Amino acid sequence: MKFIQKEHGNGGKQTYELINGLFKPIFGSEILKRGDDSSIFDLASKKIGVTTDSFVVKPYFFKGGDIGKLSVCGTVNDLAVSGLVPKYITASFIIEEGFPIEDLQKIVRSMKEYADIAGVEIVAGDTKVVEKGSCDGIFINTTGFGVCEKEERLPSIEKIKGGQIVIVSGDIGRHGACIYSHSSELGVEEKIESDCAPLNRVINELLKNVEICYMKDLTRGGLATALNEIAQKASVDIYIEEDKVPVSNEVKALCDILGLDSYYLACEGRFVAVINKEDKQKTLEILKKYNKEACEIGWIEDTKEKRVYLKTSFGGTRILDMLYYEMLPRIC
Amino acid sequence: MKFIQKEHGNGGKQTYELINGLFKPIFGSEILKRGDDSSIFDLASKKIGVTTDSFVVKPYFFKGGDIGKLSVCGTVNDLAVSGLVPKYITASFIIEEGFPIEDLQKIVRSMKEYADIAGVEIVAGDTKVVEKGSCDGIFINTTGFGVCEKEERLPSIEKIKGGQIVIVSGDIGRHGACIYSHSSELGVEEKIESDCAPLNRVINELLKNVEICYMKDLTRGGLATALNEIAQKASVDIYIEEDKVPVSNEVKALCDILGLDSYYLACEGRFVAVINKEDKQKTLEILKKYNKEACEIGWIEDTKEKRVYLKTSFGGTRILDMLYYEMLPRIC
Amino acid sequence: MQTAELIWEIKNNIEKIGRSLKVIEVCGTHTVSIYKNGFHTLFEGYIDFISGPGCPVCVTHEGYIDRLVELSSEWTIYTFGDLLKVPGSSKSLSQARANGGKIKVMYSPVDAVEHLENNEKVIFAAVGFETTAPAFALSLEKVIEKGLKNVKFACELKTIDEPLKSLLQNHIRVDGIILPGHVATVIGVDSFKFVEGFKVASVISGFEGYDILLSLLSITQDILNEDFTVKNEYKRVVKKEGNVIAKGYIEKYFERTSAFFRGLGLIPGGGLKIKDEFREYSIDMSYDNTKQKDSLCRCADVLTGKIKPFECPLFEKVCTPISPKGACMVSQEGSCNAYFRYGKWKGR
Amino acid sequence: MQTAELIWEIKNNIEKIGRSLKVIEVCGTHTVSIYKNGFHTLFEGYIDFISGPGCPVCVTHEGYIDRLVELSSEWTIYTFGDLLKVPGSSKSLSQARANGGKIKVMYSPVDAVEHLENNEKVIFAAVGFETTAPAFALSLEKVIEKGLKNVKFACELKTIDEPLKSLLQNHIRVDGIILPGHVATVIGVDSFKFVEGFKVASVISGFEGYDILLSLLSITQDILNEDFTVKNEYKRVVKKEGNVIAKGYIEKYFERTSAFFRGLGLIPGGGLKIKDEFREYSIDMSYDNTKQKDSLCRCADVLTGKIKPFECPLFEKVCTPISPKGACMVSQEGSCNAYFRYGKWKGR
Amino acid sequence: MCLGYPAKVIEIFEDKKALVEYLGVKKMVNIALLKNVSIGDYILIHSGIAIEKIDQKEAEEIEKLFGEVQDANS
Amino acid sequence: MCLGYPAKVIEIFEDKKALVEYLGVKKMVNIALLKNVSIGDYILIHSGIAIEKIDQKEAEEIEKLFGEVQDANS
Ligand code: SF4
Ligand code: SF4
Ligand SMILES: [Mg+2]
Ligand SMILES: [Mg+2]
Ligand SMILES: [Mg+2]
Ligand SMILES: [Mg+2]
Ligand SMILES: [Mg+2]
Ligand SMILES: [Mg+2]
Ligand SMILES: [Mg+2]
Ligand SMILES: [Mg+2]
Ligand SMILES: [Mg+2]
Ligand SMILES: [Mg+2]
Repeated sequence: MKFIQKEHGNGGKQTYELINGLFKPIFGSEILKRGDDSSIFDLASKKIGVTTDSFVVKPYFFKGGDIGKLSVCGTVNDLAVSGLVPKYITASFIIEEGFPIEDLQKIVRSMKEYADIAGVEIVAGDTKVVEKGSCDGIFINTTGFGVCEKEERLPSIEKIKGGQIVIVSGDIGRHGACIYSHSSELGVEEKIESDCAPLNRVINELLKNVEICYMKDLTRGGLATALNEIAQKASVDIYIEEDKVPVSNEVKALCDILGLDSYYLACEGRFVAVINKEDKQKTLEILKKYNKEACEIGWIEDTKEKRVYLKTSFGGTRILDMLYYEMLPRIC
Repeated sequence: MKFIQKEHGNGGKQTYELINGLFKPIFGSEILKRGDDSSIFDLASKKIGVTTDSFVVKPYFFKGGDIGKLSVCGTVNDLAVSGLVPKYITASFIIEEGFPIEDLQKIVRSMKEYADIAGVEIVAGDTKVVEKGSCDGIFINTTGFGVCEKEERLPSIEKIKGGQIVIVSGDIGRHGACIYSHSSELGVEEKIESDCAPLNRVINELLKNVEICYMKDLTRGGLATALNEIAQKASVDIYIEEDKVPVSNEVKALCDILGLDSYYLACEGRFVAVINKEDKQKTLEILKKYNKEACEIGWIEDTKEKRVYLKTSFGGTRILDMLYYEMLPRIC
Repeated sequence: MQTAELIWEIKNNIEKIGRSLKVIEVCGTHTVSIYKNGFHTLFEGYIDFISGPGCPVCVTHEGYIDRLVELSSEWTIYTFGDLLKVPGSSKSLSQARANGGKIKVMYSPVDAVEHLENNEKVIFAAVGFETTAPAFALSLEKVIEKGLKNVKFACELKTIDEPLKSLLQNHIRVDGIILPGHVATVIGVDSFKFVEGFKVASVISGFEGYDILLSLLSITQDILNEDFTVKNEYKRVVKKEGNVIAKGYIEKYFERTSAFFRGLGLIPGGGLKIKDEFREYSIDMSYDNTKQKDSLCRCADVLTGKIKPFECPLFEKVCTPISPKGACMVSQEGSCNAYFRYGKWKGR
Repeated sequence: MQTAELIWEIKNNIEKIGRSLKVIEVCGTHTVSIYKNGFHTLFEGYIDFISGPGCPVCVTHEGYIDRLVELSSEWTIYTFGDLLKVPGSSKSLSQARANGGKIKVMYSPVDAVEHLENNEKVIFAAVGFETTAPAFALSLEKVIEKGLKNVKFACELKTIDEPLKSLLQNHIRVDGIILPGHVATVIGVDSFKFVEGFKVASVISGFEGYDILLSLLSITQDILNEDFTVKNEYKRVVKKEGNVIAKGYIEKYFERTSAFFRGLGLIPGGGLKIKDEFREYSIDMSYDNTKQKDSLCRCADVLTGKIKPFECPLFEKVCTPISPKGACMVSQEGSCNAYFRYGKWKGR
Repeated sequence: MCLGYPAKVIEIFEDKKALVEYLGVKKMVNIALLKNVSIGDYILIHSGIAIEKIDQKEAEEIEKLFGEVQDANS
Repeated sequence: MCLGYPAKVIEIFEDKKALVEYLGVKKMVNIALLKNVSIGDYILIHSGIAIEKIDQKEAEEIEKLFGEVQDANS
């Protein structure tokens, strides 16, 4: 078995060999292959969107994906929920010496696979190697660019107002639960499958058919945190009905076992959308083609407390706040 | 003293507070402040260039800069040597829990300072916190976008041919030597100052006044590695005259003490340019306004061995190859 | 029966009683269940919920944390996640870890022992009530079996009866008590008989929403009937005599000691310590439990039902889950914390 | 004097001698100086440079590396950077570190001791010739003074005289020898008197380009004059008797032993070992030095001047600094490595 | 702190361990505090340790009342 | 391996240490192997340890010959 060594990151001969022998053949982008200090290309429009994320998930292979797939989906999804068509991605690696090259290959292939599925091209990259103990296996940064096809279609926080409804694109908490289920000390037999997936297709179909007032992908902090961010930015209140929020049995089980709350568990292939009431049927029709669990979960009120409230199964109402606590394992 | 804790990276309330309380006020970008999943803006041209780099330098404060300044300059320089005008930058942080918030503030301020100097706006960001021992203090990824002002001015590897001359923009090896000088076991009293600096101004002035056939900034792997990459890609040979290569006494001293070779030491504010003979005077005139050590160091030959040769002080000729060895401390 | 009917019946009973009721629970898991299910809003005007000193994290003295922080530079501290955020006089365990202290979060003290290596220097932060005590007893047994010489227990286990007596005797007047179902699982219904002497409606309860509702129904009926015998709503799990094996484990390894409870002070017989014959597995945790940081925190009043969290002047303004000024805000099961996070419907 | 004149004079002398000369150096720092300055191209057709077994890394047996790799799971190995890349039979120290072995690069074995803590388990990989031996002697002295009980030395120090004798007696016929200036600084000019018996022009040389040129001039003049006394070009540093204090340190802590040299085999008196009275500071490094990996590597022939690196069939094709097949390619001071990196002018 | 969940015993192992299932999630737990545990029993787990068997008759009564289930897979 | 560099003694400390300067870079070295070291002396350093004093008369002769300098700051 071959391992990453410090020389793979010193900028010299072995870095060159790693880039030309591993990254470029897998990524296969013509732009990337030029290997210049910057990658130059023509955009389809002058209005672009950019997003960046670093991925530090542990374990880096998990049920339903790996850090490579995650790093592509995460960035693609940030672009997609902003109403953009994801086009280009950069990939920057920080690797611990001793990392198995075979694993790196798997991760890089997985990035390529999901880049293809999402229709994005990997156009620039970087690799740093740090000594043993200076990072935890592998960290990946991806930065993505999307173009705006129709400006008036762009979701925007200003479009949110009272009376609109809140939709979730599928059952929540799978990715977070997946990562917990991998914790060896916990000893869960069959791991829970992550929901990690690119969302650009379903979103693209939505954008073409209904007016999406606002969207947000559910990542760290889960549904509760995403909704709170929306309430804050839009200066509205959001009401969620506990009974309507789709949560799988497995995720529920893990929450009970660990004393966690599924509203705060990360997803990596789910989003919430705020839409006008009249678009509900059409929206759900489209969403359900991709995920049967998609459903309406609540509504917007103009009361401007900037709070999220949860209507409980028993008819009570309580605050659903942002995440305050450490969710222990690393999830993205 | 306050420290980064895991909650600063969980996507919840404290992440939100860190972003809104520390990053956004310092970076001050209107685009960034919107805090959407993607940052959307209008570009000046449809031809753009992109580059990405992760920075893992240790120590993260060094004489002449810090990891923040470095992360901005490194990306600005990659854009600049490609002939682009740097416009936007994304910043993604991986921080070890326990990292002093005061240090983070200094680093972020330094990013802002050099972003302003280079005229770039920080438009998107991300923060991950990993547990103690899972990364070494702080890693920063920056991804930069530049626009192309005049396409015919873009330097390109295809423009390189025999008879052209090679120019270096200043004395070499300062950044690498600086990082070595910080090694506590080595016990060097006064640290060597890094050459870390944004190069976009000098390059912009050059591009407007002379034809730059090709440029490359000198980073990891130093002058030797950059020249070898050029020789490889352009299928030419490059001849360098040892006596002409500017190296400061301090850098020479450190090389002698540690048995290193200054040709392989990293720079973070130097570049090589390939120009036509007739542009030499004008080029050096401009370069010397920014750095008196700028000078001609060699020439291109069409012999197509793809090698770099060094004419030694004693009249011998030898190969100047890429870096094969580990340069121990982390430098970028 | 529908839950709606059940709620109607409880409210109806309270209307018959003719005044709003004060109901206390002494288990953090009950606190969370009540707030998460929104019962605090559902029974507004009918029931005033008080969270007593039943969260082991909330009642822990900061001296215990300080000592663990100190030890964490040399020993690896195994702790439940609950304890991570509790501030000591200078640092929490979480902050100690951020500064290089060796802290590990465990899910189970028994599983944790199985993964230990021979020479590891480990301290188990043993906190909890009788529900958790058998787990640490089993853990200690395994340590002895494996012959691990460098594993110690920082024992701060608590008992439920003595603090509850002290609470009812000296601090509080309530109409009903929701008794801790999982403590009762171990110690049995009979161990709560002493509550009857206080002439208060009491019921051992499970933790699901319907468990709480059934318990509230039982309390209201008992008040109407002036029936002060201890009821057991959690019959599917809790037995008259409890879990005899589990109790045996506790008796084998632990003995009663006096223990500090935030809000109640030092309570004789309120804690468990490792028996002398096993003292080589116990680490000295002695701290001065008479000294406490001066603070405007009114935790003690909250824990004894004298004020509601929002009546504390620090609540929400300077005291939040991120910078808690008192133990009731630290623990996710603390009453100030639950009140802060799950809050009241429309404003507070 | 201009260097150009000097070069002209050397070439002129060689023309007078009437044939090209074979000149050997036995110090890796000389090897690098010759190639870096391009003297191999400058004197092409005049001087054939041979790099003898004077790089301590090149001559080290893979068994020594294997043993260090093995030890690195429990001990922290302090090593000069030079040794990191040398392949053992399965791993180099660098690979061991990548897989979790505790390896630390040091600049100075004396400074390193000053930073050690009381209970650290450290092994110093003591390699080098007499130049470096006093540094390890000082280091050992400090370890004893500080009372560090967990610090050991893996002593593989070498001497220069015995291998040089063996080389001249059994392996090689050369016209001139550039003698190692820094070894001579410690052991003195007189220690090289034995070379005179081999009737070969010899000169103790410094390491700057002009030092090498002056030494080559001395060699060519001596050949012309048939003068085989040892010359000292490095007078500004090297004394007749060497550094008496440094020699004293070597004698105090080390004694001669037989040692393995790649290319020369086992040489009686070719190494230094820690004296018995200090054996508690020595770690057992015994390995089978009769066994060596089967390999097409012709290092031994290169080190003894029988072939040039490019005459080895593996050179540049399968053997490169990144995947070295022999010790001469591993070390930055090895002759195959120098030839690979600094090469010949226009093709090889 | 006193969190618990009910789970069904799937398999019993040596050393007082059992594999249990709860809402489709399977996990090893310690059963040293219980006697006569059989496959199919429901047990209550706290911090990885079974602290009591669950009386199925009682549980079913609750189930009848609220239509709630102890275990979605039963 | 046998790398060395010449440096000028700037300051002498207890415990056989000296601060030296070489081409503007200052560094502490060990001088336990030398006797009678004075400020202003030039010494040869190998792996952090001074292994010999440098004879300035000889060094200057070389300097005269090649115009090279031992220390740019001298
Ligand atoms: S709100 Fe904070 S300060 Fe006030 S009683 Fe609760 S914990 Fe103490
Ligand atoms: S080129 Fe490689 S294989 Fe050939 S002699 Fe040199 S080190 Fe050995
Ligand atoms: Mg570059
Ligand atoms: Mg993003
Ligand atoms: Mg994201
Ligand atoms: Mg790069
Ligand atoms: Mg997002
Ligand atoms: Mg780049
Ligand atoms: Mg770069
Ligand atoms: Mg992000
Ligand atoms: Mg439950
Ligand atoms: Mg020198």
